[in-house]
Amino acid sequence: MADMIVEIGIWVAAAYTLMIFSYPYKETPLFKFAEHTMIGLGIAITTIMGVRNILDIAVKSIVEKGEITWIVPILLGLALFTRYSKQYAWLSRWPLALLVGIGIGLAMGSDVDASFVTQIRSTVTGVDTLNEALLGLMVIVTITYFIFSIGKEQREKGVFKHTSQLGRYVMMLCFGAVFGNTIMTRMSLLIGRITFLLFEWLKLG
Amino acid sequence: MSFLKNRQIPIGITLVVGLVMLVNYYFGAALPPAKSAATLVQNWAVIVAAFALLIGLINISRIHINHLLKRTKGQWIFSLWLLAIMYTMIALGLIGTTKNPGYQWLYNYVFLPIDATMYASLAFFISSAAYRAFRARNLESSLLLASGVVTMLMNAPIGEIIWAAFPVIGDWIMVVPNVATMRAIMICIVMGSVSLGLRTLLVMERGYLGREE
Amino acid sequence: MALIAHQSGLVTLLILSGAVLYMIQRARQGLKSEVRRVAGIEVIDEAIGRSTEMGRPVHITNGLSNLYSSGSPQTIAGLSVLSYVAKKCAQNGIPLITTIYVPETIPMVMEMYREASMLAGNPEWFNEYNIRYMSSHRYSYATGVQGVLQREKPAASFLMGSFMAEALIFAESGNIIGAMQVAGTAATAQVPFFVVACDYTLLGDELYAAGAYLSQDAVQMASIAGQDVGKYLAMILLLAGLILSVAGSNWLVNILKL
Amino acid sequence: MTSAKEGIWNRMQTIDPRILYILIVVVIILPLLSPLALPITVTSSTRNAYEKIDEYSPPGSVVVIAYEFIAGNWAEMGPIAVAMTQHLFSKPDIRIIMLAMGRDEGPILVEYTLKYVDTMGKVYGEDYVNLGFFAGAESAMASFASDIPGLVKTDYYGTPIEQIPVMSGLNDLNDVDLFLCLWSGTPGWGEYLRQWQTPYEIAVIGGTIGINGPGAQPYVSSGQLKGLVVGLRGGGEYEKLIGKPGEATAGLDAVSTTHLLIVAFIILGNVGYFAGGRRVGGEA
Repeated sequence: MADMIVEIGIWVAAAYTLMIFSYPYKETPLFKFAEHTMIGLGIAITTIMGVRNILDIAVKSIVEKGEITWIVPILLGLALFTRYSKQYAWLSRWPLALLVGIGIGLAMGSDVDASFVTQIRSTVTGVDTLNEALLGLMVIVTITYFIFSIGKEQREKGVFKHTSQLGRYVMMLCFGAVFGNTIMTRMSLLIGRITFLLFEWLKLG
Repeated sequence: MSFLKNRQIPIGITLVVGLVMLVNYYFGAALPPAKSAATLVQNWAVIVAAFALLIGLINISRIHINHLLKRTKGQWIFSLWLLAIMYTMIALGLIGTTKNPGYQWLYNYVFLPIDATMYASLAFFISSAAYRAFRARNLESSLLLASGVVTMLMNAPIGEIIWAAFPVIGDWIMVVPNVATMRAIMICIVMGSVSLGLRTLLVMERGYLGREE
Repeated sequence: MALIAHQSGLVTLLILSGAVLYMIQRARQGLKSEVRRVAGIEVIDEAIGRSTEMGRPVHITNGLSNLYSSGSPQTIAGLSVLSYVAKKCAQNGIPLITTIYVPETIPMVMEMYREASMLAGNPEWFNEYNIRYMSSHRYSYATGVQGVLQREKPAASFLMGSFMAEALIFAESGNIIGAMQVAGTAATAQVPFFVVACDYTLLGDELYAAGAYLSQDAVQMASIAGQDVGKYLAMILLLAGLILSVAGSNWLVNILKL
Repeated sequence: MTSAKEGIWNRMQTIDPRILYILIVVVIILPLLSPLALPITVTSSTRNAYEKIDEYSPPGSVVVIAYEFIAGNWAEMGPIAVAMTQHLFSKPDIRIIMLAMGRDEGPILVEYTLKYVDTMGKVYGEDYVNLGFFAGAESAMASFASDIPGLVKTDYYGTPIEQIPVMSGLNDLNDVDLFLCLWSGTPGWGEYLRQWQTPYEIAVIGGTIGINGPGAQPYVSSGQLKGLVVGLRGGGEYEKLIGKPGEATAGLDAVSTTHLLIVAFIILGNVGYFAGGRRVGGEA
């Protein structure tokens, strides 16, 4: 019985695989069916996680450990639903204000440290090969491309005009390389799917 | 009541919470109350976000129930299917827990294969994007084309057979211009997120707050 | 035990914030700061105009970062663009379809739709069913966006926010239906794919400046100018660091290690 | 007449992408069904990883392998996991501990890997063990490193640690000689670097997907990673090194054919563009 279920499962998986691959060819009910299935399952999985979080973390802490403070996030969470009422819609901004405050605080803290200080430090640490010096100069040149206003005339006519153009060339080299390098990773995923279809489904192996 | 309605309260919440997070990041080691406040607020966020997931559930349910009621041609049958499979999966996952065989079957034989196939479809899209964009129209797109083809042939075993220098050039591009560009962009991004952070805390970027009540 | 962790980060943050606040103060006293043209932002109006002529809807999506993570500035910047696009679409009377991954943005987008339809004096434009939650699973979200692109055939598609691998699925699916696409992200790993596959791409901090740039409000434009101060600081530190390092001293490196 | 010729150049620039998609599937299926067995040259970085594994796991040593990836990445990570695990199993008198702290699918992937590995007489419990998944990412890594018996109570199948000889005498990370980190994203190498490599200076060999290769390269040059095997290509080379061709070897043929096909299309597009008088063909 067990391998019957597995066999049916493989056929269902293969059917859905072909429905998704049909996307670029024509607008068919096949892709639409797979799409609606995927959205339904995706929302179900995250909804279950959400409900589990509310029950296992908030409700359980209140009931079992008596930590009353968990009432606050529950009320804030319920406040989100006021958006659907004309009269109390303003209340839905309170929980959003809490989330945005956390996000902004994290971004202005860890981002500045990890993406500014660390990047500059690793660029200037132990520059002893030509490549490392070249890399440092390329970073400077590329930054000039992003100047908005201070030195705007420089950027459009002065010395920065050339450095920002040079910056664009460096960026094009990078973008082409990242693109080319990613093709192998994407191809190996497709090879994996086709291997599934050929050997596990059609059993041609 | 009208006092509660005004906008100073959400603005105040964002400002206070934002400062708590910042103080904790820089002075957290020295200021235990800041660290515990930040942790508490972040724990609350997980619960608020969990309720937001339910808002999402309501949003999609309203859309598809609307299609059902209006019998939208060529759509209502799919809407019925989406609602059926969604709520079945929720029931299986909540009542039977995620170890439930039905949940496991749907996860392993429907969700994961579609997930893997969508990921794999990138192989098609990356190829058509490369074919369309890698054209030597000007110096910039020629550089894009050159470095793209070099790294492609660096990876493919056949590449080395065609010309042994591909991996060498490819490695240089991946180590020098690639890292330089990523660092320059990351540095500039920090400027943007700090500036936007300040505009949000000072209520100039009030997109998320909406219009005057 | 150091009183302050990441001192160099803190000093940098204070300098950057000081610069932005100074530029804002200057603008409040009437000193307008002139910002260079950003093609990617200015083409947004053209793309909406194209949709209006063709009588097709516009599509916009704000990516993956939830509001309480360090990626939230990208989502907020994307929402600012959405707010602008909604107002334009309401004025032109063409539908705007928003596909959503981050559920907590749903109430915000509803608020923006209501504001846009009110400002345009076009109450029926507000259609709550054009705000579509596509789940918080990356590839369910991707299939959902593909479905919208394929069936609704928008003439303009805006991808503004943080993305991962599925970025290229959105871009190429948009190309299949010939939509005009403007992308903006701070996710460095996906920038190459947007540059290659979309008509216009906002690079680096251009996404963050989009909201302020579109508002054309002098004070907000000044904060964009404030972002440049940090770039000059970075260039000076890099140049000094390179020279010092080549000369053999890592004095600056040790400072940046604090 | 010219319009017909012009038509050709124009068509070369605007080939319908769906034709390209079908050709990609064809050039993948052909080598999978009848392998071309194109020669695979082993690059220095994969050979270095192979030699470093031999160097850091002499008889009597203890090796920990972390499986921090998801089933979705099996196409690229599977061959690397199978080849490196097989290499360790073919080494005499060493203890192998398999676990996961970042990805809950880890333990299932350990079992899936073992299906392809010849255990060469090693006995479960005495020579190797699957400890399963420890939730908490970095915090779990930190507590494992400082006090193994404190964190690890049973193996993946619930057998208490006391009844598993391979775990006896293991107190903390200093008792481990080599760590194999197989990761596809985060949590992954970044977290192990902070919690294991930096504080304990443990010898680490890495295995990851192609996209992470360039980003991890600096850690190899700085020595934090003793060796690194990257992508399907690295997997194929490692299979050649251990003399056991597997999924990667077959896959690499298809990588070559697809890459050649895309390069051919790019050339077609450019020939059409230049021959057509550098006028951009109409949009597809």
